[in-house]
Amino acid sequence: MKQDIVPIHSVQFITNEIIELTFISDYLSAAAKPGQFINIRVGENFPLLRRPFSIFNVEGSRVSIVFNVIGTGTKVLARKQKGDTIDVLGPCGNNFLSFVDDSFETAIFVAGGIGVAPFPFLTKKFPASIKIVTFLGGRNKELIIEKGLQNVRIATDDGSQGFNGTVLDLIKDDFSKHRYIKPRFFVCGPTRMMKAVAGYAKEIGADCFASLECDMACGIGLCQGCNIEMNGGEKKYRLVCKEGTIFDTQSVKL
Amino acid sequence: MKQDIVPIHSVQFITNEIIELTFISDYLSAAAKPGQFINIRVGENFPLLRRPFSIFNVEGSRVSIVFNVIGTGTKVLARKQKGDTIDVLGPCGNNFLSFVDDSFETAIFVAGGIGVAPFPFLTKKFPASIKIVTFLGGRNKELIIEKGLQNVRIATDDGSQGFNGTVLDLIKDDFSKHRYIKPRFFVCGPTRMMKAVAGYAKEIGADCFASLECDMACGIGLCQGCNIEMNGGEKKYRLVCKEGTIFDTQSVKL
Amino acid sequence: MIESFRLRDLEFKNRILVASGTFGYGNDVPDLVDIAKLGGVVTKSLSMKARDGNPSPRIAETASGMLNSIGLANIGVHKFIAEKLPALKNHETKIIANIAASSVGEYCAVMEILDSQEGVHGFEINVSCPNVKEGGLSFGTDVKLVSLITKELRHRTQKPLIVKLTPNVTHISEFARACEAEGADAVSVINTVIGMAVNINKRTPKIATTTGGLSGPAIKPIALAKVYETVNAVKIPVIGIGGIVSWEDAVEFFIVGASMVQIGTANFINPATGVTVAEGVKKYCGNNGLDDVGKLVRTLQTNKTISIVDSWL
Amino acid sequence: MIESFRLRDLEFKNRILVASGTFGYGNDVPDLVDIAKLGGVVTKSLSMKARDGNPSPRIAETASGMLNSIGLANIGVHKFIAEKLPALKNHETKIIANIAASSVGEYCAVMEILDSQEGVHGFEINVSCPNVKEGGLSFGTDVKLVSLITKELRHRTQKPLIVKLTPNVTHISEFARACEAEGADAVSVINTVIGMAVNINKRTPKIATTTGGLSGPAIKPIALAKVYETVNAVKIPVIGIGGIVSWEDAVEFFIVGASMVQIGTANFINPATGVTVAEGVKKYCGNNGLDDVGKLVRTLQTNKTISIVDSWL
Ligand SMILES: Cc1cc2nc3c(=O)[nH]c(=O)nc-3n(C[C@H](O)[C@H](O)[C@H](O)COP(=O)(O)OP(=O)(O)OC[C@H]3O[C@@H](n4cnc5c(N)ncnc54)[C@H](O)[C@@H]3O)c2cc1C
Ligand SMILES: Cc1cc2nc3c(=O)[nH]c(=O)nc-3n(C[C@H](O)[C@H](O)[C@H](O)COP(=O)(O)OP(=O)(O)OC[C@H]3O[C@@H](n4cnc5c(N)ncnc54)[C@H](O)[C@@H]3O)c2cc1C
Ligand SMILES: Cc1cc2nc3c(=O)[nH]c(=O)nc-3n(C[C@H](O)[C@H](O)[C@H](O)COP(=O)(O)O)c2cc1C
Ligand SMILES: Cc1cc2nc3c(=O)[nH]c(=O)nc-3n(C[C@H](O)[C@H](O)[C@H](O)COP(=O)(O)O)c2cc1C
Ligand code: FES
Ligand code: FES
Repeated sequence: MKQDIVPIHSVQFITNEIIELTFISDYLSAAAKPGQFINIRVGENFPLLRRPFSIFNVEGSRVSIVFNVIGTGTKVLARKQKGDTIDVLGPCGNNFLSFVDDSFETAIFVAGGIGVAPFPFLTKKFPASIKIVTFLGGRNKELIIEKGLQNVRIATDDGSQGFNGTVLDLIKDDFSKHRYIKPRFFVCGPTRMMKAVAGYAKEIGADCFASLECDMACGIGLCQGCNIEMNGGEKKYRLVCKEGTIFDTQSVKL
Repeated sequence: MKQDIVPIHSVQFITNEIIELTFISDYLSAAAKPGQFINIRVGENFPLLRRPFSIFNVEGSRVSIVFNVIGTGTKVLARKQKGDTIDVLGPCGNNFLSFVDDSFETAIFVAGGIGVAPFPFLTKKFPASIKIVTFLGGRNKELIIEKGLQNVRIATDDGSQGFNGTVLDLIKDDFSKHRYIKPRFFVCGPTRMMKAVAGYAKEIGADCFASLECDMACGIGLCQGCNIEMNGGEKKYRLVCKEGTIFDTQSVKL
Repeated sequence: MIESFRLRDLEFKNRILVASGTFGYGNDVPDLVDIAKLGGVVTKSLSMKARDGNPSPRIAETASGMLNSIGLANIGVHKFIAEKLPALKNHETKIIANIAASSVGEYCAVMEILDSQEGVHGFEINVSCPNVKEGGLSFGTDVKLVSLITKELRHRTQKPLIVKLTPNVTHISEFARACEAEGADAVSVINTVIGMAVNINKRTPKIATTTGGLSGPAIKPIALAKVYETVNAVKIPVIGIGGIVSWEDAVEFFIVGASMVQIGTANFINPATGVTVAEGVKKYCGNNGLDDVGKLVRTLQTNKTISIVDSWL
Repeated sequence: MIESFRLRDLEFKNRILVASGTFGYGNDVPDLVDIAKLGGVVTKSLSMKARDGNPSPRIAETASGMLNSIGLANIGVHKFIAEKLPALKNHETKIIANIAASSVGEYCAVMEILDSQEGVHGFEINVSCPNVKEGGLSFGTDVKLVSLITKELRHRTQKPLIVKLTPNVTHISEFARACEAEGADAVSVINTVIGMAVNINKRTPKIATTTGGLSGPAIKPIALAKVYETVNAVKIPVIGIGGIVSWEDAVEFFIVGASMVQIGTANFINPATGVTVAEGVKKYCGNNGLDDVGKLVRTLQTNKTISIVDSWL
C-alpha cells in the first residue's frame, strides 16, 4: 500500500452519466487486484476526507476508475483534466480473486449501477477456465457499461435497455431459462440490491460474495468507522475497508 | 449593487505572476466606478468567504480583475477558465472620482504591487483636463503592469525594472527633479507603503487619498468586521468596505 | 403550504429569520434581498449607549468558518429608534430587537425604551455579554444570572421574549430550563463558539481580542447537538442557529426540533440566503407530503436501542 | 535544532504525537509512515475487556470536519499486550497507552496491568467516558471525578500521566487545575466536541448514536482557544490537539502555548501527517532563528490594551 501523487492521463464521459478517470501509476498498476479500491484525495481542502473508488481497469501503467457525479467529491473529481495530478492511496481492501477456488464452475457477476466498477478488471483477471455470466442493473441505460464484460445481460428500471425491471428479476428470469453449473455469485452495488441477490443465492444454495459499500474515513483500518455487523462468529463487527470490502454474504448482516 | 452569476470570458497571465480574469456583465460594466471593488465567491464550498478584487478594466460588457496567487482563494480562482461562471457581488465601496474636484492640478497615482489594480480603469475615466503621473512599485518586474497607465515611473525592490528602491524613494527622487503643480495623491498598495506615501504627501502639503486593504467578511456593511480607526472625528471607527475603501489619509490611523 | 409560525401573539410569515449582527439594521441590502420574504429580521445587538466596538482586526476566516470579535459595535438604542427603525418597520416582516448589556439594569432599561416602539415586534436577549460587576465573566455562563435577566425582562414586556443562549457551557439545557421557568417564549440556540486563530508570521492572534466567536458551517454539527439537547429539555420553541447556508441545513434543524431558524454568517456570502432557504424548505415539505412546515419539526427518528451508557464516543 | 521534549523521565524525540483512536495500534500503516520519525504514538483507548463498539454508521463527514461515534471499540488491555504491544514496541518511538473506563476502579485496574509493561512509556487518560454509576454522564464534565481519577492513577504509576480533557465544559481550565493539583504530568486538550448531523432523506441522525464527536480542521479554532485558556491556568505542559493537518497548524498551537501536539483526523487523510508536521515545524524554527522548538512555545503576543470587560464579541 502506498500514498502517491499521480498524473492524470484522461477524464472522459463513457456514457452520458459515467465518467472514466485514468491516471498513471507504475506501483498501483502492478499491485492492484480486482475488487480492491483506491482512496482519492479529491481536493486539497475540500472535501476533507478521501473518497474510495473501485479499480475499474488497468492497462500497462494506466489505472482507471469510473464514477457518476452525485455529491461534493465527485463534482470536484469531474473537473479534473489531463495534466492535473491526484493524490491516491491504495490498493486497499481484500479482492475477489481470494474467493475463487475449485468449488464452483460458473461465476455470476451481478452489478447494480456504478457497482459495475470492479467487474471489467475482475473479468480480465478471472481464471479463463471458469465461465462468467454478467448481470447488469441500472436506473437507465446511462448507467450501463458493457465494455470489458462477458455474457452480459442487462436490466434497467425504466426499460431503456434490456430487461425492464430489477437485476434480481432478470436473474430469476434467466436462471429459469438456463442451467448454470455450480454457480457462485460475485456482487457489487447498492446494499438493498446486494441483500436481495444474496437472499436468492442462499435460496438456490449458491455462495455469494459481495463488495460492501459504506462511508469511510480512512479506508485502511485506522478509524474503525466502517463496521459491518456479523452474523455470529467471534467478532460482532468487522471493518469493511480492511477485513472487506468483500464478504461472504452469509457471514454479514446486510 | 447586485449579486450575479456571470460567464468568464478569459483567464490569462499578463506577467509571469499576475493573472487577469475577465467576465461578462452588462450590469457591472455599466455600474462600476474606478476604485470600487467586486466581491467574488471563489468556490462553491471553499473558501467560505468572498474575496474582494478591485475593478481593473471595463470594456464594453467585459469587466476584469487582476490578481496574483497568494493563498487559498486566488489558487482556486487561477484555475477558472473560459466557459466557467463566477458569482460576483458589487460594485462595492466608494470610488476615486468622488475625490476629484477643482482644487488640484496634477494627479499622482501611486501603486504598490497588486495595488496597481484600480489604476488603469481610473486613468481611463479620469478627467482629461488633469495631468496624471503614475508611480509603480513592486518586488520585481513581474509585479509591474504599465498597460492603460499614463506617465509611468517604475521602482522595483530588486532593481529588475526601473528605479532600484521603494516607490517612495522614487517619488522623492522624481519630485526633486520635476515641479508638479498642485499635486494630489491617489494611492493603493500595502498599508506600510500607503502610510509612507501619506506621510510624504502631508510633508509637501498635498492631499492624499488611499484605498485601504483589510480582511472583509461581507464587503457590504453587514458584519462590521472591516473597521479602520479614525484620527478623531465623530466616530472612532469607520467601515472600510462601505465608508471606504478610499479615505483621506489624514482622517485615518494607517 | 402553511409556512407561518406563531410566538405568543406574533405571527411570523415563515420560520426563517436573519440572525443578529449579520444583517445590520436591514438597510444595507435593499437591492440584494427582498426582506418581505423573510419571517423576520433580528437586529444587531443594541445597548443603551452607542458602542464603538473592538479594534481591528475583528474577523478571521477559518476552515469552513469565521471568527469575529466585533465588540457589539452598535449605534445605541436611541439612535436605532431615531435613524434605523423608521425605514426598517416599513418592510413587511417582523422586527426582533436584540439587546446586549453589561448589567441587568441596562437590559431592563433598553427593553423599556424599545417596548413602546410599535415597529419592534419582539425581543431577543443576547446574554453572551460580559457582566461588568463580575469582572467580565459572561452572563450567559451563569444560570442564575440568565434566570434573573429573563425574570426581570418578562415583567417588562408583553411581546415575545426570546433568550439567546451561548453554547460555551457544559449543559445548555440547564439554561434553557431556567429561561422557560421564568417565562421566556423561546430560546435561540446557539450564539458563537469561543475560538481563536494565530498569525504564525507575526505570532499574534488573528483577531485583536485574542479569542472571538466562531460561526459558519464549521459549527453546524455543534449547533444541531445543542438544539437536540435543548428540545429534549424544554417545551417552549427552540430557534436553531449555527452554520446554516442552504435549505438542506435548515431542514436538519427542523427535523432535530427547531421551530424556527436564523441565518447568520451565510448572509455575508449571499445576503439573500434567508429567502432561498425559505423557498427550499417549502419545496422540501411539498415534496415530502407535508402541508405545514411545522409538521417537519422534531421528526427525527433515533435509534432507541442505544443506551446512553453504551454510547461511548 | 533541539526537537526533543521531556515529560517526567521520558524523552520524546520530537513534540509531535499521533492521537488516540486515529492510528490504531500502529500496525496498519507500516508501508505508509516511518513511525520512528514521530515523537510518540498514543494507542486507541484501552478498556479492561474488549469492546465491540457502536452500531454503524459510526462516522459522518461535516464541513471541514467529521463526526465519530466508534464507541471505543478496542481489543481490551490483555489482547493489546499479547498481540499488539510486541510489534509496537519495536518502533523507535514512545508508546503512550490511552485508557478508557466506565468506573474509577476500571481505570486503576487497566493501568496496573499496563504499568508493568516495559514497552508502555506513559499514560493518557481518556475521561470522556460515560460513568456507569452516574447513569452515563461523562466523567470528563465533573471536576471532582477528574480529580479523583487523577489522584488514584497517580499513586499507581511512576511513568508520565497525562489527562485528556474534554472541551464540552464551560471552563476547561478548572479541570486542568484539578489535574495539576493531583499530580498529573500534563493535560491533553482537546478531545472531540459534541456534534450531530442529520440525513434529511431518512430523517435519521447520520451516526447511529445520534450525537458524536466532532474533529478535524473545523474545530481547530476551538482547540486553540481551549489550549490558550489552559496554558494560562496551569504550569504543567499542555498537549494541543484538534484539527491539525499541516505544520502551520502545529506552529499555531506551539505559539499559543502547547508543549506538544497530537495529530488526529489528519491521519485518516495522510497517515504520514505527523512526519511532515515534524519536518515543517523544525524548518519553521530554523527559518525563524530558533534553535529549539521549545523556544516557540507560548510566544504569542497579545494586545494587552484590551480588557476582558471590553472584549464583547
Ligand atoms: C469501497 C468503495 C468503492 C467505491 N467505488 C466507487 C466507484 O467505483 N465509483 C463510484 O462512483 N463510487 C464508488 N464508491 C462511492 C464513492 O466513494 C463516493 O462515496 C461517491 O462517489 C459519492 O461521493 P461524493 O463526494 O460525490 O458524494 P457526497 O457528497 O459524499 O454525498 C452526496 C450525497 O449522496 C449520498 N450518497 C453517497 N453515496 C451514494 C450512493 N452510492 N448512492 C446514492 N447516494 C449516495 C450521500 O449520502 C450524500 O447525501 C465507492 C465506495 C466504497 C466504499
Ligand atoms: C478592497 C480590496 C480590493 C482588493 N483588490 C485586489 C486585487 O485587485 N487583486 C488582488 O490580487 N488582491 C486584491 N485584494 C486582496 C484579495 O482580496 C485577497 O485577499 C488576496 O488575493 C488573497 O486571497 P487568498 O484567498 O488567495 O489568500 P488567503 O488564503 O486569504 O491568504 C493567504 C495568506 O496570505 C496572507 N495575505 C492575504 N492578503 C495578503 C496580501 N495582500 N499580501 C500578503 N499576504 C497576504 C494572508 O494573511 C494569509 O496568510 C483586495 C482586497 C481588498 C480588501
Ligand atoms: C460578525 C458577527 C456579528 C455578530 N453579532 C451578533 C450580535 O450583535 N448579537 C448576537 O446576539 N449575535 C451576534 N452574532 C452571532 C450570530 O447571530 C449567530 O448566533 C452566530 O453567528 C451563529 O450562526 P451562523 O453560524 O449562522 O453565523 C454575530 C455573528 C457574527 C458572525
Ligand atoms: C475516529 C476517531 C476515534 C477516536 N478515538 C479516540 C479514543 O479512542 N480515545 C481518545 O482519547 N480519543 C479518541 N479520539 C479523539 C482524538 O484523539 C482527538 O482528540 C480528536 O479527534 C481531535 O483531534 P483532531 O481534530 O486532530 O482529530 C478519536 C477521534 C476520532 C476522529
Ligand atoms: S474506513 Fe477507517 S477503519 Fe475502515
Ligand atoms: S466587510 Fe463586512 S462590514 Fe465591511
